[in-house]
Amino acid sequence: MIAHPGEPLGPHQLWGAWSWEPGIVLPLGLAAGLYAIGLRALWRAAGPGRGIRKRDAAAFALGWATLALALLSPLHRLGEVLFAAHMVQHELLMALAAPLLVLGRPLVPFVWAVPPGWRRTLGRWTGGDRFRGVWATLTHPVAAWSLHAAAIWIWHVPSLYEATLRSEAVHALQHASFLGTALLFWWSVLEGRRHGRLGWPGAVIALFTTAVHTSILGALLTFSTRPWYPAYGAVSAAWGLTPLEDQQLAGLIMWVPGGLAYLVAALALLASWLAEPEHTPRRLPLGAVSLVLVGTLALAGCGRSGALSFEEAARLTGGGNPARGRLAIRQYGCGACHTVSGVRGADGLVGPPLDGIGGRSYIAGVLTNTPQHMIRWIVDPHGVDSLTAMPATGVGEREARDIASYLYTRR
Amino acid sequence: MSAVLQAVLQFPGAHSALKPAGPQARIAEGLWNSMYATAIVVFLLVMAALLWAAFRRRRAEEPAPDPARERRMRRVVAAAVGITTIVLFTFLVSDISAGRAVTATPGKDAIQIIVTGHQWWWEVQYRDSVPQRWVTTANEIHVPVGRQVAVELRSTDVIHSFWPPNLTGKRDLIPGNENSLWFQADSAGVYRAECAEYCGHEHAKMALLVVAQSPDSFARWLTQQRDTAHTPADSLTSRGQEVFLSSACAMCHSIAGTPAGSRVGPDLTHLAGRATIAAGTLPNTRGNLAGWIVDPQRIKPGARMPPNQLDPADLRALLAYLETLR
Amino acid sequence: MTGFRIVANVTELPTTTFGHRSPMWWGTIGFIVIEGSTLFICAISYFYLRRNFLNWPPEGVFRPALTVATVQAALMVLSNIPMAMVDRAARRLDLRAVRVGMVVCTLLALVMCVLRALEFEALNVRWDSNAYGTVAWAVLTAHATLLLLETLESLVFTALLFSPNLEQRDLAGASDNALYWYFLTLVWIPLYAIVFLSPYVM
Amino acid sequence: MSLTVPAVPHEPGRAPESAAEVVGRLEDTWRARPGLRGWLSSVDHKSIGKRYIITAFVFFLLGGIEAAVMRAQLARPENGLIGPDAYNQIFTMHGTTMMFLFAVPVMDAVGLYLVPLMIGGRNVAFPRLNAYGYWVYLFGGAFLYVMFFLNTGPDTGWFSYVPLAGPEFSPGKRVDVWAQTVTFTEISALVASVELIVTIFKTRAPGMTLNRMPLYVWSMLVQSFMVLFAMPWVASASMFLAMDRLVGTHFFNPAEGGDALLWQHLFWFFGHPEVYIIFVPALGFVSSIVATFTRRPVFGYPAMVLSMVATGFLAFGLWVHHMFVTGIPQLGASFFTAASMMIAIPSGVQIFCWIATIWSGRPRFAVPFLFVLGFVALFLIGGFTGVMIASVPFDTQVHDTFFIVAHFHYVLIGGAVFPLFGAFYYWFPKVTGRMLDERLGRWNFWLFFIGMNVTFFPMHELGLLGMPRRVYTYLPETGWGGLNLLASIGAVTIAVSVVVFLVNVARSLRVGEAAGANPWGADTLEWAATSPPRPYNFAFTPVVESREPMWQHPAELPAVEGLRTDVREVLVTTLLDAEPDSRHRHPEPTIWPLIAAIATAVLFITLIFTPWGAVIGTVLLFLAFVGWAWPRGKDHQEQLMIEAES
Repeated sequence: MIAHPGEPLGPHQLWGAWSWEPGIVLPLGLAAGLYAIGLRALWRAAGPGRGIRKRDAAAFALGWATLALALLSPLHRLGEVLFAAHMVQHELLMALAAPLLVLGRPLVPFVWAVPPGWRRTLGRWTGGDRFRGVWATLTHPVAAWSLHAAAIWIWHVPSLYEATLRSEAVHALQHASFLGTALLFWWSVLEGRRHGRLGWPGAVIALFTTAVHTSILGALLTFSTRPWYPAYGAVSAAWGLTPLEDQQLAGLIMWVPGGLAYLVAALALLASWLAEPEHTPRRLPLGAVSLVLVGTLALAGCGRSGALSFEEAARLTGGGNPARGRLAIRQYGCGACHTVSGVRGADGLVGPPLDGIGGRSYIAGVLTNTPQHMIRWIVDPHGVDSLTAMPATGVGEREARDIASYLYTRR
Repeated sequence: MSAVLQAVLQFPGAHSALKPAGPQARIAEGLWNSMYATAIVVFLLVMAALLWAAFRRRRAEEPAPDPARERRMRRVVAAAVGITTIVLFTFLVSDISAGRAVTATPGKDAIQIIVTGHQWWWEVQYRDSVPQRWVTTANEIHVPVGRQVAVELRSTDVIHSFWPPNLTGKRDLIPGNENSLWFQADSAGVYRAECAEYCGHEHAKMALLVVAQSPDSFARWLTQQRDTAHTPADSLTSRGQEVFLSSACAMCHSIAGTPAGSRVGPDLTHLAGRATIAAGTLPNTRGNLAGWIVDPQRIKPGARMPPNQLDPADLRALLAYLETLR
Repeated sequence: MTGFRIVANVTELPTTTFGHRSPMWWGTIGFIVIEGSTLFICAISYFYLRRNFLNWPPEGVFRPALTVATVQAALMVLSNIPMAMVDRAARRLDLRAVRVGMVVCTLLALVMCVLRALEFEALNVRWDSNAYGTVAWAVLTAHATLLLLETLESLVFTALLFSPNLEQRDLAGASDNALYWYFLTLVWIPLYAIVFLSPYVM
Repeated sequence: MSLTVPAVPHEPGRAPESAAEVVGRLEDTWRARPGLRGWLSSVDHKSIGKRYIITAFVFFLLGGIEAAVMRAQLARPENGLIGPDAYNQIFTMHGTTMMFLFAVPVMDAVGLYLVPLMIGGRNVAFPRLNAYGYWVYLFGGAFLYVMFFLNTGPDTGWFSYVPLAGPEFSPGKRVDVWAQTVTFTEISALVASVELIVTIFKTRAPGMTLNRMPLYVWSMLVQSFMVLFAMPWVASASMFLAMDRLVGTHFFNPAEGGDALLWQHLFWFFGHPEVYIIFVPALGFVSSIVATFTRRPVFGYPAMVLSMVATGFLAFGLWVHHMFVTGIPQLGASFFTAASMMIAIPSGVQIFCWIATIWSGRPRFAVPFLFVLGFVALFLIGGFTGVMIASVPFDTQVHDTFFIVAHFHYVLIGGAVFPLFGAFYYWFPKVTGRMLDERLGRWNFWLFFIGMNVTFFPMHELGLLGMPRRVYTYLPETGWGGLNLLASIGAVTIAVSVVVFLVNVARSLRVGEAAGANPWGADTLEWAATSPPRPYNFAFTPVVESREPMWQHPAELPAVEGLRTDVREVLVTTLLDAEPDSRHRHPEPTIWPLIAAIATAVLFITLIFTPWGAVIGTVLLFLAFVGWAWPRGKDHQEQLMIEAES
């Protein structure tokens, strides 16, 4: 990324000031390409809108466009001369592009974009303990929150911030750490809740506290009586702002629109959670009580509407035991590749997420979705589709029945 | 000065945000009028809806949770929220345009005044490139009509707030933070400004007069204020000056042209020219002045000025002297 | 009058739970939020008051000395290892290991208290010299108060572990104590950076 | 209480317990201790809640008397009833009392009483902490009033702006008293918020998922989170102020690089959410009352929850609009205005949802419902003026004038006290077992409603006519006399209405009609308990299958059995779905919270006079908490378990 070639940008040059840095353009293009290829492969295999929903893809497209806008458009060059513009760029990266990209669930298409052989290697590698340990640590809600907060606050230390204006490499590092920690943060907030780490109350609180501390940093900038980054002072006058006004505007952008982005996200999370229908009185999941009796963890989300109750699932699969199925999913390591709610550690992104599988029309893009097909697929995937990446894991018929019955209870 | 006095004595309206006499106050009043009218309309609509909802006649058997009706209600509520948002947005737009007009920076030829808040009076200073031409007065600002006045606001003790409602909104005087505002009087008159931020005991009695006059009379006033006090011309007033300089008065007050130079209390060089004493509390008459000198704590309990047990003759002389300070 | 129709029995539910299953854990989180906010406010005030000075620290004031504070910060981070062991031991109801671990941690806490006293000296400024000194002392004192309270709490809790009245559910307290310890020691790292390191970069 | 126990035992092989037996054993186990010591040792959320409510109401009356004195002084110009010294103390006491000793505590108090009942629990999550919170609050309030009667009442306003409140301009102990009182009440409010959050998260009845929680419980959850994040700011600020005054630090001293505006930022970062901390629980009252008296669930449950959460969120972004005249950056004005106006949207959502509920329900115009109708009218007015003062050019005119006094009394009295009175009438039967009189209630309502408007509506105009706040007198020539007299007459009307309320309460306690468990036919769980509830609330923990459990099962609630009855035990459930998760021991009554509160009081009060107070108080506090935490080892079952393990 070449941050500062030649003369400072003047107002008349603004619209021509696109930055076509290869260091930015190539990764951006690669990400878009991989996503598109992977999405095509995935949808061809699983059916359009399966695995990755259409709105997930739309979110990714929007997030990608925001990223491109922030990094390629004249905004980037403007950020070199105006702190406020730089702040807009950072807010676009952290509060808009990052959540949209996470909503796009890019890892799934990325994996699907590579050839099946690689995919298996990749699956083995990402399924390994070390990778999973690092990933779990980084996306732990407290860790992700702290990393993001640290990135935001530390980069605003005057000497560090001014270093970004002098050195391209430091500037690139700053953007990378903003975007990277933002992705972790939003992942822990938006995706983490599906994996039982952070329920929506935790997610709402993480968003609230982030809104507060970024607002306060914004307020500190707004109310300061002297510019923190004198390096901006030389040129901001050409844009009709004193250095102090420039800084106040930057602070306000971080404070008000930035803070509102977190508010909107929190409300949206809460709304989607509250929208779960409450029309029919639901019975207390006494199955859960009996499970608690044998000392297992409570089943989050059990009995939510849209999914089958344990009894119904058992009947449908001809006697499968969902509770045993849940244990089997863990034992056989299904979670290394698939995401299954209620199973600890089942947050793999290699294969499609299995929640709500009861509502899908096809299994593996090949079989119609019946319990018998599901069991057959679990026992012998290569017998169904010789090209599939899903390995035969040695699951027996009875266990497959249990697993299927558990999956049908997942919303 | 009797005109001023008269104006002060009839001051209903000399201290009202609803009788604007300057551009900023006019903008604020315009905002108020439009917001007030909107608020009344919305209030009546919502109350009508509430009362109708509560008291409408109901059929004997209405189905309680009817899904179709709930859907209709959802649409109505959403529409009402939408209208609320639009009204708020309109407010915001009008507020922003008003805000721009109000906060525009004063022009280069604006008169510069420094107002310093003290517990509980106002010090006013007109500066000049030549320090000898500086004018210091208290509790009274004179300004020419139709010209911008830029006021620098300072405080040496606690937070005060300068607020002439007919001319402009208020702004705090904060120790350690410099503030400023500007205003312009469009018509001649006397306007009152109260201290609007609670500043201790006598916060209630800390007012200031803004006297807007024609440019000519303002220029005359300013010239006159630059003079030092006249030397007493007769024995009574020179006795008065002696009393002033030898009693506690001189320890806090200054009178230009005499050895009294303390800045603790208001500058008295042109005391007799002011319309009020004790920061807008009393009209500046002989009786009030005498009462104030002898027992300020009865008039303004807690004020920094101590009571003065003066011999009646001395008091008379002092009053006579002070009345010469025009 | 409403009657009851029994639909389930909870006799077999456990009486000792750890982590987010235990109300006490949530209570600890609540107090962490409160105390974390207080520390955050001190840090904010530090930055806010910075604006009133040209130089930071102001002229005539030495920068803080780093040795003791750095040792302290390292000790705080490292102390999480024995504390995590206590946490795990409590969860597997290993009373012996909890006792040993808590004794070690309490001793560490006492050492930290001593180091904290030296840290005040290392600031090289008095609280009543100027606003810089005031706010640096404020950050340090706020954290020191929590450190002192946690030390006392660890002392009491360790003593309790040797009490004949100990009940199984009291072991959950070790886990809550560990949670608070993680907070207290890890939050010191940014505060250390602010009070001791930032005068070198701001 | 009638109990239906299944004929066939739920668990084969275990003898069925007769309901009467269970109740008998619960009565034994949960019985309150006798005598004064028993009273001082209580950890029952209901007895502590009642004490809390009564104490807060006493402070409401004291604050009201102060208001009456101020109105008497301002009734005519240059009135000589009281001088500036007394007036300044009284207006400071009025503000401090109403905000710190009445409004926040009373909302917490009602919550601490009702929330466990509403969620089908037996007590709050930390009963001893609850007792401690109450005692600290009582001591803080009592300390303030003792000092006030010793002529050492604070006199720098409930906001205590520096430098006026600093060591230089307020020597003596008056401001120290204020700062320590604030610290006391912060502690009790923070304790209550942790208490309520954990109670709501972990002790809900099985099946009461978060989206089946009554709206009132939601409101208390939001309020508690707001307290948790807002109160540390004022606690820190008051601590900074105390340090500036007692040990010569320079937080707010401009001469040494301190900053007077720092105080305002810290104070209003708390002070703005504070308003919503008072107002959000009132929204919960209104929702409860509206549902019961229109005989249908509140329309738009998700929208109601979202708007409460949004209000809670936004309240933290608006503090600057209290500082519009301090010379904020001009660039910021439109940002702040936009953010401030935005909070009107969630309020609008709620009002429209209530109107929709009323429209589609079958309203009964009992007194609680009247207070709700009055609330809507008054709150609308307060809301409108709130939107107006979000506009910077207009706010610079009315800031710190009687216009603002009018605005926030409409918001606080209309928005919070009216719902609170509605709540008194609504839940009084539950708390005491007796109904309040409807006829007196109507008098109470109409006198309050009329008095409120006569008092505060003219103040809008007074502000526009230039009358600043916090003035002890004004000159006759200002022309403010007439409107002030009118306002004072209104104040008398309000006082009469409060007397009517007191008469009503006194009369009902003696001869009121017996209420029964569910006199209003309401939908939430507290109405399943007897009136007044027994110390254990419910003989069996109810199971919830919908948002309106009492409407779903009016005769017979599903419930779980199996909690121990020989010791105090409560059921803990999971956070989101409220599935039964564990059984927890409930502490026995104990005197230690009171002792710890006394130690806390010694710490804060002696600190005013000597820095050694910190040492003495900390030692005492330490001893008190050791006594509190030390296990008494009563439960052999539990001890056997640990012996088996080790």
